[in-house]
Amino acid sequence: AQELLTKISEKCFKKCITKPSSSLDSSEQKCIAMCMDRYMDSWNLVSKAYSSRIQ
Amino acid sequence: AQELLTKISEKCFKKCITKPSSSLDSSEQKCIAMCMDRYMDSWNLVSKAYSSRIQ
Amino acid sequence: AQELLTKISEKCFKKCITKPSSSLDSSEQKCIAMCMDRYMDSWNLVSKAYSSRIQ
Amino acid sequence: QQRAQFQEQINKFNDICWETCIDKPSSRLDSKTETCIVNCVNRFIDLNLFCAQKFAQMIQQNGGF
Amino acid sequence: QQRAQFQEQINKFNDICWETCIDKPSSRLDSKTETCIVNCVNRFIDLNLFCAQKFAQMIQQNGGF
Amino acid sequence: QQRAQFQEQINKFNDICWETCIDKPSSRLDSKTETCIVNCVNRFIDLNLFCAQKFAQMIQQNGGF
Repeated sequence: AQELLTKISEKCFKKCITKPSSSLDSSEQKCIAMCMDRYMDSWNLVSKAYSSRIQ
Repeated sequence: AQELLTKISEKCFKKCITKPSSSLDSSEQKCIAMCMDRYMDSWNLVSKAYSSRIQ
Repeated sequence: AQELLTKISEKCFKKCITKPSSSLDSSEQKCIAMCMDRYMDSWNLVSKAYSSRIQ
Repeated sequence: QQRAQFQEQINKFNDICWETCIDKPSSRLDSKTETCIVNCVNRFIDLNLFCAQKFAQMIQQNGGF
Repeated sequence: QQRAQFQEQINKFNDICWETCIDKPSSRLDSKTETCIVNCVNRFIDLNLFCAQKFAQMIQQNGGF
Repeated sequence: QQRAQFQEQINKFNDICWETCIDKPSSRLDSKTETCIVNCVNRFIDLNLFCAQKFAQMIQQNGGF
């Protein structure tokens, strides 16, 4: 789970923070929250697809 | 060799599968086969160049 | 320190050598030297910012 | 331990398919993106199998690579 | 050992902030680039804390992920 | 073991030179691409030596970095 959290941080930083400013503004925070939710959605989808394929 | 195979898979996926569809079509398969051959050609060339340099 | 040196080499190769030729020309050497200095400047700055944040 | 290995595999696949299928994160995964992710996983497995087979042949034919 | 861990962390942060803030290396870091790097470090720490919190909530709510 | 280390090194060099020299895989490596790969390996070694030397100087002059 630690590794997953590290991945999320790196991926969502790249997607959401293109010009780092003096604080996380509200649109960046919204982007990070969405990015994290989508990353988990994707993770669960990949997990399901992979499981059904290797069975 | 396992690591090399992992590298090949990642590199050739990026080069050959830009829009994953419901199966590997023939042009994708052709691209993967070529990509793998070229990756091995490159590997052998790098190996030779590196060997002759460090001797 | 070895890891840092490896990072510098990879980053500065990407920034400075786009078309590898038969030798490092003077503009490439200049670029590499600057790149390395800036990478170290950045490293020291990151180190300071991180230290003051986690204290 | 097997669970850790499974998660590592999923992390790797998700990394690749995220880069392949997601441009900007939005309020939900639409069906087009979902299809892309599922296809991505399956084509990446196909490609892995294809390459592993071809690689084994290469090694046999050349007695190494 | 703790020192090694610290350096590894700095390497990772510097990797990300270098990619974010530096386009072409020049004869010195100008103040704009310095500000970018310092902000980058701090926003990346903010984001890490934000994600870790949200992640912990997710796991609690769903009993896993 | 030494063989494994050699292969790891080649994997890394090939990774970098593949990205530097190959755009789309074609039916064979043309001579231009071959030259690019050989030059890439040699310039990457040059750059490594150059940086290692400069790095050692830095550490000596500053008593650290």
